[in-house]
Amino acid sequence: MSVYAGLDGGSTYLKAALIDHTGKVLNTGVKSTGIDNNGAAKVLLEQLCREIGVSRIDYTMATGYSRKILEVAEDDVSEITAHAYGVRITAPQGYRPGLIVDIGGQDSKVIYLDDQYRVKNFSMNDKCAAGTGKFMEVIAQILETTIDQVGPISLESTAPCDINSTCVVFAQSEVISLVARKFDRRDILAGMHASMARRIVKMIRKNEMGGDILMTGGGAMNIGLRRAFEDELMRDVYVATHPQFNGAIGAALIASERRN
Amino acid sequence: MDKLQNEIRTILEQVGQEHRGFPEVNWFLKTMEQAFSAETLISEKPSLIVLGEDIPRELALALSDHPRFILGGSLETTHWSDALLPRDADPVSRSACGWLLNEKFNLAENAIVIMALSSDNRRKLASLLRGKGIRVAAADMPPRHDTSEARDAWTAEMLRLADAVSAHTHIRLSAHRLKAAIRRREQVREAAIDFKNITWQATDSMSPALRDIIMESVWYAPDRKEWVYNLRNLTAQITAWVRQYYHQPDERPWVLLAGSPIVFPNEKLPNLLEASGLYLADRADAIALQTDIPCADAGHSVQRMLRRTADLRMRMETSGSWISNDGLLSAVQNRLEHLPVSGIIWHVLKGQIEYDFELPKVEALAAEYDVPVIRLETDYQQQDVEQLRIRLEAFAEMLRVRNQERIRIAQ
Amino acid sequence: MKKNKILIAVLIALMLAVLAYFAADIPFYTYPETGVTASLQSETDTELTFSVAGNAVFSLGWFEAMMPFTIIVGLSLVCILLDVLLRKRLYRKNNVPCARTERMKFGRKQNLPRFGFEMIRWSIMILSFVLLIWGGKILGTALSSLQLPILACPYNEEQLTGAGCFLFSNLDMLAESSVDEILWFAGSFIVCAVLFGRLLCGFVCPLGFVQDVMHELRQKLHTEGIPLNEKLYAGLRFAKWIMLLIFLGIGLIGGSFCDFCPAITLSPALAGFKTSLYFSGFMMVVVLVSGFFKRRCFCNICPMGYLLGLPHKVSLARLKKNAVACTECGACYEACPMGIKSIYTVREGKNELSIDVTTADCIFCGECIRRCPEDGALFMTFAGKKIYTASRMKFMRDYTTPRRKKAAENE
Amino acid sequence: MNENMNITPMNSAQIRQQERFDRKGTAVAEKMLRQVRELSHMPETLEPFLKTLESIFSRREDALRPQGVPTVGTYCVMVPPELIYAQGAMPVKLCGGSYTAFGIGDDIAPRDACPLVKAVMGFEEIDAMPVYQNCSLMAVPVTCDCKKKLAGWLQERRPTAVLHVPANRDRDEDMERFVGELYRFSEQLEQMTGFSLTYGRLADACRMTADAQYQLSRFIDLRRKHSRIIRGSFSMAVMNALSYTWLPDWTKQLSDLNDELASLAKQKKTAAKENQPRILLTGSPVIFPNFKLPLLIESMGGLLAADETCMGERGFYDPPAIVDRTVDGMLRALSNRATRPCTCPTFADNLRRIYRIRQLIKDYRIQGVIYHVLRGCLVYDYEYRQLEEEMGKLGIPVIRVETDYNEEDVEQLRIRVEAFIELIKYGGKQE
Repeated sequence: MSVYAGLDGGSTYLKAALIDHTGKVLNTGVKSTGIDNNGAAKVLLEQLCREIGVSRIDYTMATGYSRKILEVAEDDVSEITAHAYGVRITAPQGYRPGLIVDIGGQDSKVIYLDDQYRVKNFSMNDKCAAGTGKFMEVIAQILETTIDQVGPISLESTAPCDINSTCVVFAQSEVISLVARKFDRRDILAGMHASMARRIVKMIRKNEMGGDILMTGGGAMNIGLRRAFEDELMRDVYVATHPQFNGAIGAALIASERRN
Repeated sequence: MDKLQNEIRTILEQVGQEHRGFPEVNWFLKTMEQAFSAETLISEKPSLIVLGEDIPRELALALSDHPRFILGGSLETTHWSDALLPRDADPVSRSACGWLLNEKFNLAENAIVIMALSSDNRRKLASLLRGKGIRVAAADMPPRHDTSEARDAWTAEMLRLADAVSAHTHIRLSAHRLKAAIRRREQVREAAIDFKNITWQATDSMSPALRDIIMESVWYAPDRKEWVYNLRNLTAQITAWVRQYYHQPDERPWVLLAGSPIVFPNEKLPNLLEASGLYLADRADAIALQTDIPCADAGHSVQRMLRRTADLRMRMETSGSWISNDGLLSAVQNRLEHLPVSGIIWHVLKGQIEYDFELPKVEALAAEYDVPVIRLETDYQQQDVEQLRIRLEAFAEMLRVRNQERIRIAQ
Repeated sequence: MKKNKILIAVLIALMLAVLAYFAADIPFYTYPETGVTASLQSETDTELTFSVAGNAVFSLGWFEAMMPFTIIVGLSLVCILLDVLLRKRLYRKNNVPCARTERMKFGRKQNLPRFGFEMIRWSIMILSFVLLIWGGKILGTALSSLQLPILACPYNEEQLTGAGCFLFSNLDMLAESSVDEILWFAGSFIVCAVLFGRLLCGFVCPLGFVQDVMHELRQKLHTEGIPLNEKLYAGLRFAKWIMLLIFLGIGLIGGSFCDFCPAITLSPALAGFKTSLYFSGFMMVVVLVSGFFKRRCFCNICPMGYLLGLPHKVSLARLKKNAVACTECGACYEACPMGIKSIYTVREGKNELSIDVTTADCIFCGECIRRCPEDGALFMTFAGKKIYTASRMKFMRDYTTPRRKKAAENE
Repeated sequence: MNENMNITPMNSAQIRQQERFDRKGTAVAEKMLRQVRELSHMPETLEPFLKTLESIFSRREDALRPQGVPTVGTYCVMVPPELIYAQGAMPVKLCGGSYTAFGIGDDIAPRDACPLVKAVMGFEEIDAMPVYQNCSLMAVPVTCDCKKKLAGWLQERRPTAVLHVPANRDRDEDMERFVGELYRFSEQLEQMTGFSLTYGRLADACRMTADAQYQLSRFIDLRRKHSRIIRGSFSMAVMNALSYTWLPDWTKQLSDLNDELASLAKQKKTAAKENQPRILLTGSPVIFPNFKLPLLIESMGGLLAADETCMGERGFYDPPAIVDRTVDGMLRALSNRATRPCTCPTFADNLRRIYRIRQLIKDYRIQGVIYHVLRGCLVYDYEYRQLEEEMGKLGIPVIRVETDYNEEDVEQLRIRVEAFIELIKYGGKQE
């Protein structure tokens, strides 16, 4: 059995995935990115191999912000391509390829796929971090909760607030002023999700959208955001099986193709 | 001053290497270096400064033998004007303001500055410069380009500029001078078109960034005649080189860089394109497309020649100053039809909102040709290089896959 | 371009000079030399004749004397009519949209004139018109050695005062006059000019009055005038210099300005003096027609007015402006019959709140103040006293519907 | 979610937008009106103006006017209402101030476009405002980059008249060029209404606006003489109502208001206390329902004594000085009024704005200037520095407030405005 590795060097975390030649995901792991990206990558890969008892990796592919400096990897590929590949493995049953919405730590991307999972086009958010995972994290902090709890809490809301600021810093103060005005935490969170979803939906050009929508990235694990997204689009939104690792899995898949 | 010199030298050195040893290239690099060298900037006291590309070059050349063109573009000069301009002012205006108002050199000491009031930034810049004691003559740019009234108005405004400049320099705008300037620009245009064609034939002869710098050097060349002569030589050299050697087919996807103008020395985007493995086939922006705009036929009266110039320019002009920027759209369409362009990069300089408004139209046009468009918003700062790089690399990958797919289908 | 302009200007000047010189050979309407024929001054070498029959107003003789003036008025009306018709035709050719001129419906209420500067000015003008023409008949010619510096024709022997224009245009004659006469002339001229300056043009001059009447006539008919702008005034200024040259110089080379002067057609005829008219008849037609289409057109080229304006720096009447209150709306400039642009562009002066904007051209007609919508932005002083100040409420009342006026004044 | 699956995304988005607008657009307008009404010392005769705003924004009715009169949407102060009234139509100022419309326009317009243009595009996009939808013609003077592109955008959807506003005005030709624009505009109006431009009609229309301006002059005069007679927010409401009111009605309403104010002045009643700092608001327009800033100033203890914004007094302040009583002369006067005294920063040289503000400071005894910059409104931002310098010379404090139609930065603004008012009250020099 040959093992292929994909490394996704994101802004906040380094993600890695191991797959075999059939495309089965063997193991995944995450490690926070320190200063030494390279060292972290090496440690992480070794740890993953150890966990499933694999001795060697046939080919390693890197993607993400720090892909150029990951010396462990033989080659690198951009996240867009990696995500498009990753979906082949992580997409749930019944997903017709159309659109991937990736909500990462510092950026969010929208990738249009044709029916062969090839990239038709893509768009990314502007420089600022509104509509990204970071945004969510900041708000969660203000509301004294954690990022995993944000989703479930928001679902309890009955009358979501309006949050409009497009910028993290402004949104932060907006949320603070909402808190000061004694708004319910649940409503604020629901409002935040709606605002994020709006922001991302703006990036989607609906006429280019063929099949279904798949969410990947850390943001996909947030059920509240997903609901808001569905609300905004009036469509069902699928979530990838390993949303966080989609890029890494994609990279690994490319690695296996490269090898063959 | 040192920083500015560094900025320019770095670009020239970096880009200057990217060719296959054509000796003629050095002349152009030297011209550029000369135009921006510390000595020139400090000692040169031009009598006419032309701000921006909206004023027809033939008019400027007819009004003065050695006009100085300021197109903006340098990062360092934008810093110099920070205290004068609001936060959201666009980098081109910032830079232009920096060129004219700083403590290091005073280009405008003896000069009259002419400019077209083609955008909000330009309008307010004109009044700002006047407030600082610089002589400014500004032409009002009509927002429509398709009515004869607008063309009459633009002709009248050009005459107004001519009057203002004549009063300052005591050089009268005669039909004779204008005719000579028109003829010279026509030569420049022909040489430039030939040169561009040959670089398309041999994409590996030199980097697109270098090609565009060579083309841009015409703004700064002290003598256009010499420029034409040298460019013809260079074209001949490349032609000979093309015949002599075997060329591997270039696999790089061709892209079109359109939207806000790229101005020397801000070669951030062309360099990034190069690094991401894309071939910058052509630039479709207000400065690069000057070569597309034909010159008026030499007529007998100044009035008539200017009217004709207004006619031609307003049909083709590509600055964002019109209500609808048809000129730019048709230029893009022209490139899509005649060049194997597989992607369009829509460049929006922060603050040049007019190009942002045009994006949907360009997207619609590109969709007809099944060419993807990516919008890049940036300024002259270097901070966002990494973000841009990610986008461009992904774009390049996508184009490559698409091209392969196309070839596969074709087979 | 400019060379041609100078050439044309010189040609026009020469032509006018020749015309003035031979004016006596271009008869407009001549009377047979019956009765007592007298020359005004024994030394005059030109033959100017008039019958001295001091006809009573509305007598048969008077009507006979009025004949040429009637012809002038008739000709003027024909010219005006032709002009209006032709202009519409021309406009259509140029494809410039032309608005329809329509008489106001009857019964529409007009705002009644209110007591104020405007009314005083008109009263004085009418009064002086009467006095200057029939004044001698009523009050005797005791003041006849007083030489008022206006174009009030000396051929009307029954004027209340003399007119300085004759001696000015016949400087050679002045040199030969007696010391007494010279003193009277110089004294009265200088005193009037220094104290009143062009205030006399706006308040006293009968030729000015006639032009104002023509203007009011056009206002009543709602007929379009000619657009007033810098170009027109530049042309008029040029004409003024030529007129001045002719005025001062023609006597020295042996012509007579009176054959050329339009004023001769007016007051002698109205007073009942049969005066033969030469070229001045045509001039008067021009004055009336141009005065119809452009208010006080002749005043812009009047040589006498120019001389009167020379001591404007010291004369008693002053026009002042509060630069802070001024919104630079240009209403004053639009209203000004003399095309004084500086009145609205001037912003800086010793005392911002009261900048002296009196110029050599100003005739103190007060139109600028009347049309100024800002409280106290413009005001006129006489001998240091404010006599007329701009007020917004007064301004607005000029335009509102009459019935509302009463309600408003109730408060 | 699933039952909505069969709706196509485009339609559902539109429907949702509409719903959102229905829900929120009116709510914001109502809230603003409530806040205006809650301010103390409201004159009784102000009610008709508020009613107008209520009918337009909250009940979403078309502008009230005689039967069969079409409306012309105008976008800047340069469009002369006289001309539109003369040719048998009614002008409505469509510069948008609605936050909800801004949110919708946000999706269409580029990110950095100014909120005003976004709001207009938003209104245009959804079919909910009769004032916008029923316009037979749009008149867009090109005053800034955003308006320029907006003109192009509108042109593709509606009959639009584009007016070229000259950026220079040092020569007479510049002003005369605008006369040509007005003639062309008048032709378009004629095609629409069938009424040609004649002297009688134009003179009537001029008289009609002169009546209104006469009342406005009275109003201004009253405010100048008794600087605490009425709150600035009310005055803003009066001027905003003008945008949607048939002019003679507005004249009548304002006349009533003036009468009430005059009698109040006689009784020496005031709307504010003696020590309330008198503040001038200038910069980008304040358009209903975006009354955030005026309300904030007045609720924080300041007195908005005057404003220099184009939806405020300035929009209707300059009267045309008709010198030549002919059609051409009147158009010239209108063009002259639209270009020369205009303090819009679209003109390259605009020193007169500073003079104007200085005059206002003198007239109303202003103690502080608040400079309102709508995010993305570059031209006003450019002029701030010069104004700051000039005000520094006069010793008048200035504060620059950058905001958009978003309600949620109220708290931040509140801190700034409050501090500014306190600065004048306690720190600044007392009169």
